[in-house]
Amino acid sequence: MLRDYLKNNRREVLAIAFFLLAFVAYLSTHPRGVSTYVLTIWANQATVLALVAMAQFFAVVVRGLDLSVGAVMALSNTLASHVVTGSGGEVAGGSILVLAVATGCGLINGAIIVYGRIQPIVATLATGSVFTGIALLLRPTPGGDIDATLADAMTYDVAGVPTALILLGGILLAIHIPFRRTGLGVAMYAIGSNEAGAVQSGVRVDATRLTAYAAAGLFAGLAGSFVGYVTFSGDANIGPSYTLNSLAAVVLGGVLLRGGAGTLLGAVVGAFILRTISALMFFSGLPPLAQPFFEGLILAIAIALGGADVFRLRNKLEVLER
Amino acid sequence: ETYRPECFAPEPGTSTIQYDAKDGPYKLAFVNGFAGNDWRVQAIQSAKAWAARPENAGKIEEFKVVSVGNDATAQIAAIDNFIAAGYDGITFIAVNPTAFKGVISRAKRAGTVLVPFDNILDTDQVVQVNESQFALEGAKVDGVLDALKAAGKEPKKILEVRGLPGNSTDRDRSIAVHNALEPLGVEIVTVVGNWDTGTSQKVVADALATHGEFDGVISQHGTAGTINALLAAGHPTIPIGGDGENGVRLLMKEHGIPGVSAVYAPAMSAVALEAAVALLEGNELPQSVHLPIPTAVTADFVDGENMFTSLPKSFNLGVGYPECFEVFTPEELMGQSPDNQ
Amino acid sequence: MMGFAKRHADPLIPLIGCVLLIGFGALFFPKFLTATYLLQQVQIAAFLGVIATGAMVVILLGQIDLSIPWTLGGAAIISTAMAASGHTALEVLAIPAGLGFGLLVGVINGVGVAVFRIPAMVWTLSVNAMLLGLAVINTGGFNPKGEASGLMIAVATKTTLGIPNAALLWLAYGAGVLWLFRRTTFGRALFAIGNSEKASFLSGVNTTRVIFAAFALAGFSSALGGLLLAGYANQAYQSMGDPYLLPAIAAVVIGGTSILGGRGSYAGTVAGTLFVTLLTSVLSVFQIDPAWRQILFGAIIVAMLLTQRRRIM
Amino acid sequence: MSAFVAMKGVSKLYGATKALTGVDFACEPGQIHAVLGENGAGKSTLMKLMSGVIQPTEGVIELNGTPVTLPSPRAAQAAGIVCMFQELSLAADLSVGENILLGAPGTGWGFLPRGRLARARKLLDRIGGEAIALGARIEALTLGERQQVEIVKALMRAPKLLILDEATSALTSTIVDKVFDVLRELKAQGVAILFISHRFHEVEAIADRVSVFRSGQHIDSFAAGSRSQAQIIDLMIGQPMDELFPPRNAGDIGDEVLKVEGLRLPGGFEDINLTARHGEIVGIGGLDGQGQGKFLQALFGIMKGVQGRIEVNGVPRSITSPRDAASAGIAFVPEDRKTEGLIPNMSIGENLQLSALSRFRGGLIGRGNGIDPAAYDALIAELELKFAGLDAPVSSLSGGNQQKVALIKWLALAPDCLLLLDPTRGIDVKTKAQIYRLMRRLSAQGMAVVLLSTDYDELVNLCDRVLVFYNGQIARSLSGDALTPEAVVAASMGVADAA
Ligand SMILES: Nc1ncnc2c1ncn2[C@@H]1O[C@H](COP(=O)(O)OP(=O)(O)OP(=O)(O)O)[C@@H](O)[C@H]1O
Ligand SMILES: Nc1ncnc2c1ncn2[C@@H]1O[C@H](COP(=O)(O)OP(=O)(O)OP(=O)(O)O)[C@@H](O)[C@H]1O
Ligand SMILES: [Mg+2]
Ligand SMILES: [Mg+2]
Repeated sequence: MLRDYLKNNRREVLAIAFFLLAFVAYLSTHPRGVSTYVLTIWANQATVLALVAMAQFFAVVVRGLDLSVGAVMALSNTLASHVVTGSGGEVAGGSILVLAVATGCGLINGAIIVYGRIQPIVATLATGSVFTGIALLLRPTPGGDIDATLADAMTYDVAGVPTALILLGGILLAIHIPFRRTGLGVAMYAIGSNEAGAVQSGVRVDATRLTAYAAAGLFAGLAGSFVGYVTFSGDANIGPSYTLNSLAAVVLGGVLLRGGAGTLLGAVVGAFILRTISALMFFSGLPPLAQPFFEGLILAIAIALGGADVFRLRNKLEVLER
Repeated sequence: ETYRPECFAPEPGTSTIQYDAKDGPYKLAFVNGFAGNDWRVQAIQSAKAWAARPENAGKIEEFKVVSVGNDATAQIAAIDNFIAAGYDGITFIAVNPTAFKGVISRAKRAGTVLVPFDNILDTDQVVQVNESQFALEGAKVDGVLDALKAAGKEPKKILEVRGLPGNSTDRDRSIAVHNALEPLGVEIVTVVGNWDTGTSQKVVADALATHGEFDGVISQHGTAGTINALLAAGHPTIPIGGDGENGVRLLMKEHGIPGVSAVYAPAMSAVALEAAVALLEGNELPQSVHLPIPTAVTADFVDGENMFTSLPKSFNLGVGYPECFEVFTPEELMGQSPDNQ
Repeated sequence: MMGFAKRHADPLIPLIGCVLLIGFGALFFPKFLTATYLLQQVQIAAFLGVIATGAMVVILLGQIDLSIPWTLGGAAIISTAMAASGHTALEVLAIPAGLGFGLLVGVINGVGVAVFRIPAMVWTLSVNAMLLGLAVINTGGFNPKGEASGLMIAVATKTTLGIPNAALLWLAYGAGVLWLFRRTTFGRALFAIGNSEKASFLSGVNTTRVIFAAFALAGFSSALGGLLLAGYANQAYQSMGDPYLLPAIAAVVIGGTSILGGRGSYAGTVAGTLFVTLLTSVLSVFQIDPAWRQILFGAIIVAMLLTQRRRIM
Repeated sequence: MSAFVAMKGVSKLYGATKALTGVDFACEPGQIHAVLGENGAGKSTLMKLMSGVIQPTEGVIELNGTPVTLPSPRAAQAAGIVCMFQELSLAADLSVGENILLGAPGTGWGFLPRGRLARARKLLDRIGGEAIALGARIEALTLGERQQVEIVKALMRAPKLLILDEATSALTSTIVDKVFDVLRELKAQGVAILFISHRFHEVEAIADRVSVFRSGQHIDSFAAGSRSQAQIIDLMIGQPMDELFPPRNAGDIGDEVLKVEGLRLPGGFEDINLTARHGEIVGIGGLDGQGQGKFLQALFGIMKGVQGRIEVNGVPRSITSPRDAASAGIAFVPEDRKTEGLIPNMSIGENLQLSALSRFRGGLIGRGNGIDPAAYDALIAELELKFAGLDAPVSSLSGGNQQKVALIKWLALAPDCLLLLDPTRGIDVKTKAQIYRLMRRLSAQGMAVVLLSTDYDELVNLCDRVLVFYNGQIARSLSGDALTPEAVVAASMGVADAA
């Protein structure tokens, strides 16, 4: 049972191990040591990236890619800074509006990819530019406000457990666990693994792919909202770094960019790894001007470790499938 | 009368801030955002140079610098981490001027002094150190207008080269230019140079090729590119209000281009630390400190003093504020190699 | 025959786009039609064109190179530093060293992709991050005075018989790449691998070496672009490469090269480069608000890709 | 009895190629209907039309007498038409169970009816797939096992019309028999079955009715057994055909070309010795996954960690990559032509040139290889390649013609030793005969030919010597009179029969 899991998810397991290693290293270098405050700090920024990584996962699993996740984040973040304020009702309505718009962006991506038959990379590169532009219209410069009650509820802790982690845990329970048991989930994996086969098997390929990109939009929207909770404001320029990091995250988490393999949990772990690597810098005692290099170096090593997996393979043809 | 007004000059109409004195030595941190450009690297160097000076070293128990990239959440996390680790003073270049409400309150609770500089916050809760973006760009405009007057010319058509879109610094500087020139009925052509020499050079070249000749140029940053474009186009020499990069002054000097080079000085990172320490020692400071803007007109450029043929063109000449402390020598800055921190 | 038709239709749509842009611009600024402006665009396009050439080679493999920005910047920093060092030996080696740096980065990219089988998109991303780190260390540590060499300046900014040298260099470089594509083992293998690495491998193609060579060529192109830009701005500075990554990729795909690899024509990339350059210029000259600039840029690219699709299907 | 699905004057054009022209065709419930024809005759096209993968250019499809359009496989399956495609429809990253449930009628986006898997298990066991775990990933299965899963997947969809397009091409005779039992059962339940195969003994064993297609046209339909094999073949190829298997070499077996000593791959195969001489065709048999495939791949430098000694023409060679193998004069025609042998969306011409790349001189920047184009033309002529033009994509060729391209691209290099993995799978008799004749000629001219096959017919009748693999080792080496179908089958089951 467990051995099967280890066998079928070795990349994911490797990622988890690497994360735990880095995380322990981080906590042990932290002068304050383990405490709710330190965990919450870490959890808040890790959650943002984890949500974007989830967004990226949905695009990748159907053998796609979404280079607009960052832009959708920016758009939903700037929109939130306008509408997620006021009375409780207004806040709730605003939050929903934000997620609806983000999902809409995902659907637009999906439509262009599915019906326009444009490669995901380029399609989302272009739509990303458009979404960023709209975000800039909403917030030419960073500003606005987010309802403090909601923001604090999201970014502090419940009984010593960071709310952010509870949120992530909830999402994983609700989606990761049942995903592989539902027609939708299996259909997404099948499309990523063998699209022609999926068609022949009677999978509604177009609808499924649209759903995947909509999900990507939705999670990017959640990420954008969460940035709002942390920063109490909207900023149109947050996109680019998150887009690229989301890719690094899913790969670190053992999700194969060729589609059809990997899990939501892996994506989250990948995001955790990335964030912990940066956090390690705080008290690493490395020379400040050398930190960016070491951050890149550790990232490269982490990625290479995942790649080193191929040296196990006896059959060079299997190697080529990576 | 606040502490050392000659250095910590108040922005007109600003309030003052004072905390209970704390015993040193202090744990200080500088949380930078993006590291990948020369200005930021120099800001880090200045901070470390300041901390290395004997008169300051004694007051400091620990000094950390981190760069977190263009991500407000990461910067907030970094600051929180230092607060959690019991640091006394934290300076930072804000990635986003409105993102730090939560941090400020947490810092208050923990008794940590925050001093934002360069990209400052839209808040009156903490002491902020900066050059006034309005004054900075205003100085450039004045320099250009003076040069035009000296040449007995009327400003009719001015080229404005803006910076990176989507942040308040770029916005404020542009507003300053328009406020100063529009009343004079000047036609302003605006291009976006992203504070980047190469980009400025391209967009200015295009502007010259399509809009024809100008009477003067105001460039936020990357002015060297702007000048290159003018020279390449064989445009008649016109006054320029440009940034404080070494290369800009070298070019203006070499080609006898009139105008002013106003420095947005990376050394303000050191002043911010100075302010943090002053506050920890219980001194009263203006909530918004406006540093004197180091400017120089072409005629006053002197090699080895405010212009260095021996240094890189991308070197920012803001090596210090004499009103605050003895300016850093380039060697002092360069001496801060990552190996001997 | 079909292949032939395709190859020659690739550049068509971007070229039509160029004509439309110039025509539109000329309505408001007659100067758009002057040789000065047009040659200037060709000169500026040359920088992007050289970089896009490298991007295309990697994209033909079905990969992508995100290390362009700091490969470009690093090469520029190295060359300008050596050119201004004052030692004749170093000055002579300035340009080769910069280009060599590009090759080296390319080979490092190749190792990750060909040996570790890491998706280029992520591996080159982390390589780029490391290069940024090195540049920061360099600027903080030694940061020698930089100066573009006379040759770099001459190639980047001067003209021959009225034609910008940069454009001539681009022409020559493109011709060389075209020869590689059409006439050499490398070229044939590149397209084959882009279509099916497995089948190519089983046909006895030395796929590893081809991938290495492709990334090396890409790194070289980025470095060459970096030297041109250093010559153009007569200096090197950090993050000078950032404005070239996405435009380079856009130029390649607008030119009809399949992002999946294995299909594309160099003529298309050239046309795509000209189009992207003109579009950027027009948006700038018309003083379009940055927000709208982003929106228009994205919308126009989608439109172009949709038309490209129609043609291919 | 009335037809379940009927086609009236159906045509399908791919640009210029007429895949099908004016076809009238019907299949009835409770009947197993074999469809025969050369490669490119249009069989798969017909099936794809019935199962909603493609739409007819002309004509109508009737379901129980009423015209229908089948926009998608999903729609066809809803109507009870289930097809087991020549190109498998399995997702390699998913488990057997997930694949079986994937997109099945009645399943939506909600939770999958895992209850059905119990029945899938039974079916798998019935067709000899006891070894296939429902939890196993497809990528871990052999081609044969995948076909078994594909069959179960089709059966699970409760078809009214079941289409098997070369569904048994990679299955060994014992398993095929088990599949046939199941088919007969379905027939008894009134299911209509369409059966495509290039193996006559299979058709004879199962078909009630036979239809013959030639170059896109429906030539004739008749009750099985009402025509002799020879007559049927004549119908298929439109002219009388000479002997399927060419006569063996008169004897002059020459000196060793390929010599393998103590080759072993941990976890793959143990201590394999093999010699292939001038003028002989060495057959390699055995059930799926007994190590024979890995062995040939190892010879071609695809496997890592191979130990042992390989000599070509007396020269010891260390072969660590296909490139080494190629320069050692070894050629390799892989099992899966679509993804390994060829590059489907590149042109025929480019595909032919592919192997030549391994011979380019001067490394990456070299140009021009030693091969003159005439070599290609000759082979194209000899194998009668059916193609529109060298610029047409290989994907536009039918299975058989694709295989010819995969052969020619290597033969043009005039290798010393030719390794073939099931080269005639899904290949019609005429093409088979051409390939057999070619192999004979080549071996007579001094090329060592090693042929891995799942079709004992060709092992017995074509090869001079057959090595049968059983769990990683050579169970028996059969030749001369000992080389009989019974012996091959017995050996491949590990049975040491008296002989
Ligand atoms: N996608 C396609 N594009 C162009 N031509 C095609 C395509 N698919 C099939 N054809 C052509 O249609 C004809 C019939 O092909 P089909 O696959 O039906 O033959 P087949 O009888 O199944 O052959 P085989 O026994 O090899 O499977 C062939 O000439 C083939 O070249
Ligand atoms: N990874 C690589 N990157 C760039 N160039 C390469 C690479 N590998 C080989 N080359 C170039 O290819 C040329 C030939 O290399 P090599 O001698 O290995 O050819 P070869 O494999 O022997 O080909 P042949 O066997 O046909 O002669 C050399 O000039 C070498 O510089
Ligand atoms: Mg067929
Ligand atoms: Mg060699």
